[in-house]
Amino acid sequence: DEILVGAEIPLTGSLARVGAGMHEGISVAVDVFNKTNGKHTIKIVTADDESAPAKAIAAVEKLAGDGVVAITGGYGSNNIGPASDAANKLGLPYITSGGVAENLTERGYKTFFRINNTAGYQKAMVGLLDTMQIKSASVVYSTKEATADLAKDVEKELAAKGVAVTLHAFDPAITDFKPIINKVRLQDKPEVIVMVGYENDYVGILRAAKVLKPKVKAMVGVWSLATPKMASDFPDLMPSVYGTALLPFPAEFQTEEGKRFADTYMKLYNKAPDYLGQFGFVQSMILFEAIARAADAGTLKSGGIAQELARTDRQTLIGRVQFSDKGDNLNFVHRMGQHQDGKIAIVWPSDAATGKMNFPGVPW
Amino acid sequence: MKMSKTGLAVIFAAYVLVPLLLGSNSYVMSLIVAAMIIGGIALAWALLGNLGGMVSFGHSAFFGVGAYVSAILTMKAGVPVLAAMLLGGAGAVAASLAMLPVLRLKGPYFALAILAYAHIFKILATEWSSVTGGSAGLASVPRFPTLMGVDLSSKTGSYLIVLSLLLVFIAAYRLIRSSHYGIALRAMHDSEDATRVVGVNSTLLKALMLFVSAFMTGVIGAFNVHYINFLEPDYAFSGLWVTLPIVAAIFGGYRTILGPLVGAVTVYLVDQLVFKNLIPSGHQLVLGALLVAMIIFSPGGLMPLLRKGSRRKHAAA
Amino acid sequence: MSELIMQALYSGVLQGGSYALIALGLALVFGTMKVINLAHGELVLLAAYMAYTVESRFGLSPMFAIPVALVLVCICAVLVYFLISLIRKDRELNSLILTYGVGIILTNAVLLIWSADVRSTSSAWMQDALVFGPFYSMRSEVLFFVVSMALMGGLWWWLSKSWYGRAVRAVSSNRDAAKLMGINPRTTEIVSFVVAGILAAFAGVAIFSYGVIQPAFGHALTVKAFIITVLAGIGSIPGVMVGALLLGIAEALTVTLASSALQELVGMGLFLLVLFVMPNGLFGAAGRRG
Amino acid sequence: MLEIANVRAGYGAINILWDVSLSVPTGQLTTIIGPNGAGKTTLLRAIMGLVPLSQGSIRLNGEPLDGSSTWSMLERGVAMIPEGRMIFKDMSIEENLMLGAFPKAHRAASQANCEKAYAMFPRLSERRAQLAGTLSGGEAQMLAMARGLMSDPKLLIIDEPSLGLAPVVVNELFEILARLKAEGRTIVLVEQNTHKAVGVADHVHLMQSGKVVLSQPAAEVSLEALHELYFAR
Amino acid sequence: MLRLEDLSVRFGGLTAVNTVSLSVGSHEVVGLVGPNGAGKTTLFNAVSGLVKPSSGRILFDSADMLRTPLHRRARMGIGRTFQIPQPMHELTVRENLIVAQRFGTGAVDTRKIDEVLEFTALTDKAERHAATELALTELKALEVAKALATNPKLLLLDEVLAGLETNGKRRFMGMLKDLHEKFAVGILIIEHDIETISNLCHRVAVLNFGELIADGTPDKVFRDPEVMKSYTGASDA
Ligand SMILES: Nc1ncnc2c1ncn2[C@@H]1O[C@H](COP(=O)(O)OP(=O)(O)OP(=O)(O)O)[C@@H](O)[C@H]1O
Ligand SMILES: Nc1ncnc2c1ncn2[C@@H]1O[C@H](COP(=O)(O)OP(=O)(O)OP(=O)(O)O)[C@@H](O)[C@H]1O
Ligand SMILES: [Mg+2]
Ligand SMILES: [Mg+2]
Repeated sequence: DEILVGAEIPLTGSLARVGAGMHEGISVAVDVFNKTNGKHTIKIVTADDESAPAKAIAAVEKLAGDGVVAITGGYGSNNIGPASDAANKLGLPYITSGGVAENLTERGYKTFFRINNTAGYQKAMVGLLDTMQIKSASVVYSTKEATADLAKDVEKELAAKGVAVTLHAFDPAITDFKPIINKVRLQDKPEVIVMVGYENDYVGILRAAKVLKPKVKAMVGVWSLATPKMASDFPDLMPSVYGTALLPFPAEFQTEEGKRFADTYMKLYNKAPDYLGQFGFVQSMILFEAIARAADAGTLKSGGIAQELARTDRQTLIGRVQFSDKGDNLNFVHRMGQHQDGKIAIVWPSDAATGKMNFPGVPW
Repeated sequence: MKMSKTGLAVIFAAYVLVPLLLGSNSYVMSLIVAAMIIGGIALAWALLGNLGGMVSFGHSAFFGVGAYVSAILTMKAGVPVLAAMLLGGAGAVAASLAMLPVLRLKGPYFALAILAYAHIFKILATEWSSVTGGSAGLASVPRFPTLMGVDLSSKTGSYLIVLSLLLVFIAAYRLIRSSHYGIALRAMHDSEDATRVVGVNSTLLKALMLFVSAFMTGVIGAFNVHYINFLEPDYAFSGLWVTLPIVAAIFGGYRTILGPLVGAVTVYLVDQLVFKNLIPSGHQLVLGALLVAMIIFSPGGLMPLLRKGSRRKHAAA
Repeated sequence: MSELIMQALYSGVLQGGSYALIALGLALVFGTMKVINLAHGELVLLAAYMAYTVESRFGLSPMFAIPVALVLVCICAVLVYFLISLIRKDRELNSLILTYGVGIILTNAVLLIWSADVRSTSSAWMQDALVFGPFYSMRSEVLFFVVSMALMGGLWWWLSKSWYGRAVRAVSSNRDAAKLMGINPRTTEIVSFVVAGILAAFAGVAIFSYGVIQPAFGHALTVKAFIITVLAGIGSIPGVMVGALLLGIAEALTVTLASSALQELVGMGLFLLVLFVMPNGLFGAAGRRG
Repeated sequence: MLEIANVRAGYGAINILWDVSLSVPTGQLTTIIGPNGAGKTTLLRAIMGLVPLSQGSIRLNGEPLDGSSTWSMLERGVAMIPEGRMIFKDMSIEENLMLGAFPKAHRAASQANCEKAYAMFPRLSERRAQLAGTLSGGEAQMLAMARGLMSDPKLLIIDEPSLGLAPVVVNELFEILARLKAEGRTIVLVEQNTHKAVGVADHVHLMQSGKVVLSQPAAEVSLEALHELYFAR
Repeated sequence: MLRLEDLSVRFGGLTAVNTVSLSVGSHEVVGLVGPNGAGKTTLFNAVSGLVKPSSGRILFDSADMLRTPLHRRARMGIGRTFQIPQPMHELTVRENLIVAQRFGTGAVDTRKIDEVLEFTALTDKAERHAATELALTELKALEVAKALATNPKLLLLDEVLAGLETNGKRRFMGMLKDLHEKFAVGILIIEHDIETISNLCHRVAVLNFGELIADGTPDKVFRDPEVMKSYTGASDA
């Protein structure tokens, strides 16, 4: 039997790039699941939400109309919120890794599941800074929702540990970061610069820093930074830069599942997997397995998938996944990677490390 | 006001037949509601453009302010949703008070000055986080209530609300346009001095049109927030709330009253149902091409084109 | 503190130079035809992607993309003009919508061809620091600042001293009268679109060399350019220069003296302020009567 | 020099000129008079190519003009002096004048011609840098006149030049016209001031409702007969 | 009815109107003459509110008008025409008049509009679009029609007769006389043609370089050699 699953994904608009990344992971998950499961076959129906909330709702409703049993996908908390609202109304389970806003899980929906969260990124960043034993940091962050949340949380935690932190918010539209970095350089004089933004912001910040050369010991960022793409696109900017990373690069997988993931990814897209694909893969695998269990139990149409999802407890490529009763991943912890010689080494936590931390170390 | 038989039939169909036939398909209903939201803004935009002679690129300012005012009033002051929606419109009017100085400006200057306001409001909504929830926005904004046994928060209920709003807007627009104020407004377009020396208080008239347009857009913004139950600055002040309505209004014919609505429904539905399936990741390209073709081949929009077509058919028959 | 402010001023000036380059083409067409080419940002972006292609495909410096970009962007600009000239009535409004449509087409075409990834130069030479005493910048910023100034000066000289410049303004002032003076309005208008295309080509390569590009950036570029055009006052090239520098400096100073989150707010505020105090822009023509 | 044969022209669906024929001999001043709305301005605009012909032809020195563009007229030595509304309002007086010498062949002499124009209308020379849009009605009319002379045209087509001018300037204007004629230029003059126009003209044409109803050498024209025709509508 | 006291208007360094004192009664038709650029139109602009005087006072029915906005002046009864016609472009001729009447008087009277159309010989052009479908003289007639439609007490006419054929001019002058006599409309009219002025006006005021150099009956003024010199360039007319 073929079971339909919906993928509500931004394929156009501002989130098109990350959406495409997640979609690749979902497709890989389908391929892997259908090959390994044997009993059930999953078919994905994709709906573009155009990076817009109203369209996300419409996409979910369209998918429901097409007869999907659950939804995987979603990017941007502002799209995921309304979309998962709609899914909840329609009784469809919704699993995502695309939005870390707190309020998503505070709604207490029984149909909403998320495998990552701000706390996980925060733990990783603070953990890394702890290891470095720094006394002061400047946090440069975009005023967008996810980045601002994370930056403020990190600041609170660091301040509680006695680290002197200054915050610098910037509007997502700005391109020249020299005035900000110069302020950091001449006024804050921190040991570390923490960047919370997106790819284009990192390029701008790192360039400005490379020009102004503030006397810091490390440049630390979050998502979309310690990625193969950044390593290959901006080889001069990246050396020694830290960022959250699940995978070392070149990717090495120890587990059976990991290897299958990487092979399939290579086969389908002819490139090494990145974290977007990895999240998409993990969330989808968890969902597909829950669907299979529900189908076996005959509860596919009677809320069984959500119940099965809630029972998830499994080692995955991003670590152990278990959901709280609000649908948040209890164990989510990120790792920190560092660009080293065009490669990415995992340097935190120490038990997952694949390389030695190059500290102090900056791109210049 | 006179109402033609076809007009009444269309209204009847909209109120009765659409919910009966399509009400169960929530995807189609949500597309229709979304199209009507765009149509509502398009109507308000076209009113300002047609009567006031002012092209605005910043209607998202009114949309966003209306949404925020209504959301905050319901969430923090417990104002009932339907009342708050009207207050949202009033909030947009209040915001437009800040824009009165730009009324002196003309053409593109005006258009872009309004856009600047939209940007500023967005930044304010982001920074004033104690009230607006900052960039995280407001989640779980109250839904529409159940009135006389009708659950207004359902797809069909929301549809009925937005439909009624649009009908009221259309009636208001017609009233204004056919009044002497309507002619005076048209007169002002290229000839402000000439209009003023015969006794027309042009600044006041323009301001009034700005208020009416802002009010309509604000109410639609408020409707949308209670419909989506969610709000954040990027979304509330998104450029999409300007560009789509403009496309729709132009497509339908912005100098007519029904044009913007017809345009919105056509453009939105065709885009979502047809183009999106043809070119999943670049379907707006077709939209752009359509817009260009429309401007060149039928600058008056779809409505005149349809009318011409039907006349030809009549002639043939 | 003074070191901070000096650097902010310097950054602002360089940034202003780049803004000016983007705005100039828009201002030129606006000044000559009263048409705002809302696809101007996309033309700039197109040039930037040409630079990307030249760099990533052939491993050449982005500078080598300039000839290719010039040809391609000018062709596109002329096509836009051609479409605009097909408009039969109400050109001011309709051209706005038409070019908006062209912008949508170009943005999506770029998206389909180059995908949504963030791109920027990887040329070390372009990104390296150039330091004069307390002033820090990237080489590419200074390079294109100089280019921008040169283009601007040249254009200004050409428009104010040449017969063509007069013709351009005559056409926009009174088309029929211009014809009586022996001016072919179409030729003048095409020329201004071509020149705008040339400016866009340089601007695009510049942006790729010191900034980042993404398919959706075109619109933001157009809006910035328009703001500067309005600050300047229609048809004033020195105005574009001053407006752009003013904006760049105001933004940089906001970051330094207040909060970096307010940078955009200050830009918009400045824009509104100038509009209210001087509705014709900093360098616009004075009021006129019938 | 100019042959107009059976010309019909108008604006969109409205036809104004009905089979107008007249000829303009070289070196002479031809005046066209007629009541308001007779179509005089329309005829001049049709000659310049600003209004398309729906029938008939216009020949300049034997060559047909049909379809040739307005902007090539100046190069052929034909200049039109339109009413004062058609100045470039947002440009200075000096720039307005310079534009009168736009075709390449005339650029070299533009500076000198400019000075000549100022000498002709001292009022303008006082305000070279003033925006033309802020000129008084009469000043604008003078500017239009001066601009038309900038290219040393062989054939001058003038539409109601005395409109809005004070008597003293009107007198000067007709002196200028006489001088231009003496220089050997061909002139087509449309004027409401019948008395003065007939005074300088060699040939007079009377237009009514889009038709030429009378064509006579100026010497034979009796003003009284003319006025009678005028009123017999 | 209208009184100007020491009115001056300056544009930068140029004094276009220089301490002019002048009055127009409701029983009067006053001509305003002077060479080109003397400041006549500027004086109209000041009275109707389009330019701000640099000094002096404007009294209308004894009320100080300096702070009165443009549109209110029109409603108080000041109607004007533009030397370079400024129709309301997007409207038809009739709509032009409807707007003028509705906002100038507060009500619309179709009969009155038809009358005005008839008066200004625009009846068969009533449905034409003002901006693109009228000849210059028709535009001038429309200027007058618009002003009349506002039921003015004072008419400011800026060269409305220029460019009119002789009989058109005569008809128009008859009309102005009617207007003045039947409805007690005061008229201030700018005109270059001495004959017309002598024929029509009770009084003539002469401006030269912004200054009022003469004010009196046409007979007297047009015999003043200084006036005639500035005006016709000859010492006798
Ligand atoms: N752009 C236009 N569109 C339509 N009709 C027009 C246009 N311009 C002029 N007309 C009409 O054409 C007729 C002739 O106008 P034209 O300007 O040629 O007259 P004229 O002889 O120059 O009169 P005048 O002495 O008033 O200048 C008029 O009835 C006028 O209404
Ligand atoms: N905005 C302005 N800026 C500068 N100068 C101006 C402005 N408006 C008018 N002027 C000048 O003021 C003078 C008076 O102009 P005005 O229009 O009042 O003259 P006028 O008496 O009506 O002349 P005409 O009989 O030619 O219409 C003119 O020399 C004109 O150039
Ligand atoms: Mg004429
Ligand atoms: Mg005047």
